[in-house]
Amino acid sequence: MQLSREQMLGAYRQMKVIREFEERLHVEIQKGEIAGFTHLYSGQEAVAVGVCEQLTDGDYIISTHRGHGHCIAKGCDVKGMMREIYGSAEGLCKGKGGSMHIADVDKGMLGANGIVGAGAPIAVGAAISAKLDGQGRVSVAFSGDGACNQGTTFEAMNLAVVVKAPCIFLFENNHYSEHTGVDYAVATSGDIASRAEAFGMKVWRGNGSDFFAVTEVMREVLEYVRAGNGPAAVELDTERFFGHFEGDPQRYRGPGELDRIRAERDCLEAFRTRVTEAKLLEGADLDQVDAEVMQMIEASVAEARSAPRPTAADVLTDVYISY
Amino acid sequence: MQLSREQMLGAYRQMKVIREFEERLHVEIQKGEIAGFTHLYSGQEAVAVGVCEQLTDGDYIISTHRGHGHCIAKGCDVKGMMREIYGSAEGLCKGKGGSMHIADVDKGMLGANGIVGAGAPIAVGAAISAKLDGQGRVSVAFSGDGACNQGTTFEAMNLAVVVKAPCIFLFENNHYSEHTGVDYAVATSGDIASRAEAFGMKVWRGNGSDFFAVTEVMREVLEYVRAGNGPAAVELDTERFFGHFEGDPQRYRGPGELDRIRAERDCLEAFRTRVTEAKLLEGADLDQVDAEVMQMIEASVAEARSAPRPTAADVLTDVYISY
Amino acid sequence: MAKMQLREAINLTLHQEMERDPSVIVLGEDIVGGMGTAGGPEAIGGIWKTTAGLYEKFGAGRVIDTPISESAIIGAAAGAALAGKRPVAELMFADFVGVCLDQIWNQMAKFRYMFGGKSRCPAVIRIAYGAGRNAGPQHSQSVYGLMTAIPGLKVVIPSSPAEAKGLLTQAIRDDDPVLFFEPKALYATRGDVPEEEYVIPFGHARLVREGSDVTIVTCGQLVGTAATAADRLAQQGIGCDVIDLRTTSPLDEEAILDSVETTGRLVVLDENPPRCGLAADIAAMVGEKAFAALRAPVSMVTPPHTPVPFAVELERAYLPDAERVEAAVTQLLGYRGSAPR
Amino acid sequence: MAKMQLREAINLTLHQEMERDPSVIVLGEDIVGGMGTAGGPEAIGGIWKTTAGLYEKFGAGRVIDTPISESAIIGAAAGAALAGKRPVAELMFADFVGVCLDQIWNQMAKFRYMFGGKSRCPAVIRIAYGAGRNAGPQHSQSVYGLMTAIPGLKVVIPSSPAEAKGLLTQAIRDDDPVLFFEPKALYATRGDVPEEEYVIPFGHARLVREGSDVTIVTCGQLVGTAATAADRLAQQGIGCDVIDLRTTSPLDEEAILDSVETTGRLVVLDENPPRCGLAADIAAMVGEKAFAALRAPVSMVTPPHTPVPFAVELERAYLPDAERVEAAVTQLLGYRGSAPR
Ligand SMILES: Cc1ncc(C[n+]2csc(CCOP(=O)(O)OP(=O)(O)O)c2C)c(N)n1
Ligand SMILES: Cc1ncc(C[n+]2csc(CCOP(=O)(O)OP(=O)(O)O)c2C)c(N)n1
Ligand SMILES: [Mg+2]
Ligand SMILES: [Mg+2]
Repeated sequence: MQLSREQMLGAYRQMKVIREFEERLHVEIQKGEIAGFTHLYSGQEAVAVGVCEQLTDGDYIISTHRGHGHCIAKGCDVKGMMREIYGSAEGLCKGKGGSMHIADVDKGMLGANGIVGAGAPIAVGAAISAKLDGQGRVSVAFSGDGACNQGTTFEAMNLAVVVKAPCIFLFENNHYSEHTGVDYAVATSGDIASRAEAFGMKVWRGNGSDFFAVTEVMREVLEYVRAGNGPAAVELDTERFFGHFEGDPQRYRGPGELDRIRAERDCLEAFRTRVTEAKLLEGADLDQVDAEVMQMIEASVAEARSAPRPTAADVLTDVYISY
Repeated sequence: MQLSREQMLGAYRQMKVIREFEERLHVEIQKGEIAGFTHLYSGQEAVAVGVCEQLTDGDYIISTHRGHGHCIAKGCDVKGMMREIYGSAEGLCKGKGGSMHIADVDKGMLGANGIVGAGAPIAVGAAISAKLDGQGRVSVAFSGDGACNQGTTFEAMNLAVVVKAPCIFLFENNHYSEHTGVDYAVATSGDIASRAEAFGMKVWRGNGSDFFAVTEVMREVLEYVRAGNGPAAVELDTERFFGHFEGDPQRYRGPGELDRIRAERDCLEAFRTRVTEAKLLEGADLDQVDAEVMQMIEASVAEARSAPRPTAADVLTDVYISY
Repeated sequence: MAKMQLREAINLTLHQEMERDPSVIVLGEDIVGGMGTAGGPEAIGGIWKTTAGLYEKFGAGRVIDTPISESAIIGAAAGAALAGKRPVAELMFADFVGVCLDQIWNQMAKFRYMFGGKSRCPAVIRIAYGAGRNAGPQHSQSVYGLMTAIPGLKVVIPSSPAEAKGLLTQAIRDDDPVLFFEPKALYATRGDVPEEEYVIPFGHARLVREGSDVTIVTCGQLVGTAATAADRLAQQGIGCDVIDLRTTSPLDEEAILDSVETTGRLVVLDENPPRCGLAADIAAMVGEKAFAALRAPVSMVTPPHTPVPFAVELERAYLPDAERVEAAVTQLLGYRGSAPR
Repeated sequence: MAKMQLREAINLTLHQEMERDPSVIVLGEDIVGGMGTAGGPEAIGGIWKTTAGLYEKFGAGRVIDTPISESAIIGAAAGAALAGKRPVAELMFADFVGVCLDQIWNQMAKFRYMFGGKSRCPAVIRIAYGAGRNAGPQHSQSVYGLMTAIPGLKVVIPSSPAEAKGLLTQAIRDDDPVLFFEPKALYATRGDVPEEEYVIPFGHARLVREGSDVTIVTCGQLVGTAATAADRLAQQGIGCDVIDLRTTSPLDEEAILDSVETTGRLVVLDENPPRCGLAADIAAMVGEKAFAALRAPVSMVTPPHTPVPFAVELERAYLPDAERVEAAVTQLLGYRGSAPR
């Protein structure tokens, strides 16, 4: 798939925004600035961006507890997200949802989700709706390698095939669910795609640390699904650079593992090498994006810190009734 | 597998008991003698008996809403069952459970179950227990072709493989879940075993209308599972001779379908033909069993009709507390 | 006006709303029936026959027969609703809330609040509920109490064919998730039903009988029980207000409190087990907000705290009947506080 | 006696009971941690660290790390219990009851009754519950109210390390299914705990503070809130009985009623949303059984009927605090019935 210069710069920017958003959160959380449980997406950026760059606002995605990357890639307002994670009254969800519940339905982003496996059926519903509308729109259910063991995920795949819903089950295999290895928890020695295949779906596999590989896979998948062939599944191999949640001691990692994946499987580095070596973009182009992104993240943190806080009265809004 | 004369007569008797139990219930229900929803097992006898004849009281089974056959095959008291279905205070469950909840834990029968798909995880638990005991005992989860779409069934299969539980997922494919055809609801055009295989299990397929075929398959399966190889799955093709529940108009059947399956796929007839043609048993031997069974069913109905009824006070027993 | 069964009133409503609004879709197990069979799609419309004829009329895109997988069904309804449709999902028995609670409780019910008010989830879940058909412990539960406990859900329980039609119409047009509990023992009950479209707004209880001695609050299939009790009591000169809640959330507190201010005595008749159920909920609310008006303790008439038993005699003893309501009313009228308050 | 955290008290109990009885097994997600990883099985014992060290001591046959599939976990516990084991399953957050309710509600809870008393299901489900950690709408719920509504379950909520140990020991030895709610905000709270084995029987509430003016009934993490309020009120000369229920089912009605007979005033402090919750349950019970003793309406102090919001300020406003309890007590003492009863 031939990407224009603009498309490449745009994709890189999105990946960089996600990376810096997360790296910065990691720092702020350690400083005690942010409450609650936060799951960072650093390392997996090529998946979210490789998928979402080919979607429009009319397509749907549903995300997981590790949702920041998907939200950003699907076009949620980054500052609004940062305010949300800080719990501001002007956060994207008014501070009511927090990190695990960022949504923007107008952008087709049907929500991060704190319940592992809950997203897939919801994505099928959005796909059913899209199919009825008949405009070739699709719905993508992001799931982890852990989520693929939840009954809801299987039910959703079966239902999608039965009703030929334009739904894409996008499995991000980052090798861990919390502290547990995928080879243990996914009974087929960690092979997710074959299980999806057994539901009668066409499946794709790919390197989730390579933006161009994801892009190519998704081009095929989207062509297939938009054409009305029913659902499809994709398994992408990727890495998470931080712990399961912030505070995770990560004793389950092998020696040097974190250094190795940062060195060998960094999708931003891979992108830079690829495009500069192929002379598609200059290093300076990317440096400029980097600088702009850093500034934007800095600004969004500064702004989130001083954004209006919710008051007790806000607890009682957004309900249909108060008791 | 060479069966002794006694084993053959015993198996035939069990199948016949199930058949006549169900055929008689069909009549009694139409007369309005029996309350509630009843799902009859007629036609599938070779499965229940082919499986359970090779189990001991120390092995576990869990059943479904269509449980009478499994209960009888696993050794539940037939008269107690009839009393239960009639709602007697002296029924196997004191009239509290009824048709869908017959259980006898001492016989390893962990219950018929009104929730489709609920049995499989419970069977895995019993298998985990059996494994810990280390005596080669197994647990069998009977499921229908409809139940195989329920998330719990998938979760149970995955868990069983992960913990190498001696659990057998026994799928009775009778081609229908309620009014719906298996080709529609099981997205893989009705192929259940392949889905089980995708969880990393060894699977077997067989003709569930042929007692000897079931016996042979189960001999292999049990050898495999008792030897500590972990779980296995079996898909048996079978037929239900009545509607989903009593009262079902069965408009989903093709023309002449009921006559055809009664004529061509009657496991009792097949058994009779096979053993008499091979001169393993005489027709007269079987006739005698038939006569004894008819008498026993007659007696059990007569007894159930006049068995003691529960009183209002019985509502409040078998609880740990009354409010 | 036409005489029709409760199931027919529901069926008519579905037809009318699907006709009116192309965004209304229905989904559930066997709601068509016969899919993938030699007999072909059936006009029978599910085991309750409430969806009969919809598939023929509106086609497979809007009338979706699903595999047995309630979490996927309810989740799909949630997703379709977020995406702008008005899905009406059928849950065959209320007891099956157990296999899909997450999608109801943690998903649908919370979207609006946890997304900061920026989403709508206009999904309806139609649920056949209740005891009285000897369906045993896993097919006879009421469950509307558990659902009333969940913030973000609207909980509706019609008591007659005409009520079912107006309330279901409102449910489908409502922008919040609605759990619509259909008393399955009343599916074949007939009543007069206006054939034209109409809505019954939520949160407005209905006064079924009037009387100034005792207030009886109830809903669903027990409305008939309460009315019978009230009629018999009326013959003894005892007058009862019988209030059909229609919706347990939103709750028409005013209707209850107004009546109790007059009568000073309240019986709550509920089909849930007693602990943390609707009877306790209403008793507590009245005990708090009409304390001074109460001339006797609130009487809660409910089943015992057990599963629903199978046998005819057991289920009859389990489900509260008119006699128990009458006894409760009589007892309240005989109450003489033993100590000064 | 040793000072230990609540999580350590639970861990110690699990060690002791597994040592004592070989039929005790534990299962859940990440309760070992590190399975199938380069790092290998971890002694960390799950995200709450309550199961630390069990795998090393008792091995993979009795300490079973499971995939993310709560229905399978709870179902497996049910099955193992029917088969004679005493499984202790961990549900990481109470909110996840949504994905496995059927196995709790329609299976475990009903076996004994629907099998005619001929089976036992001695399973324990340990559940981390509660707000106060800014975990947001899907990771902060209390849920013990919904579970109390279910016949057949025992529902236990410890309020301190020592309570947790005695109650968990009883839960494991109990022959009925027990839902054991651990207040996750108190996991790191320290207290004196007897190191030897002991049981606290179910259905016996604990009097945490004594006073004759007002009764405060509560459980779990709110016991501390109630005690704080009582202590502050005591300084103003107002005496409160603070009752820690310990188990909401079975419920120690006697302890509550005895206290209310003396005080005539009741505050129920509960972490569930108000509708059909535990506060209403107890208010209704007292309104019925101690009607004549009540000198003021029962006051229910609960969160509002909303999901648990994320932001610090919102969650603080959501969860009842000592100030709200004090205000409720003061208001009850100031109550003057407006009309004669
Ligand atoms: C139903 C449910 N069970 C358990 C959890 C706790 N939990 C949160 S994330 C997680 C691991 C998910 O692993 P995976 O799907 O691989 O996603 P990843 O964290 O790797 O992105 C678990 C067990 C949950 N949130 N919901
Ligand atoms: C969770 C749940 N959903 C739906 C039902 C209603 N129901 C009862 S039996 C049945 C069909 C089951 O089909 P299958 O598993 O093939 O078993 P069969 O009836 O053919 O024996 C359905 C949908 C139920 N009892 N439980
Ligand atoms: Mg993962
Ligand atoms: Mg079937």
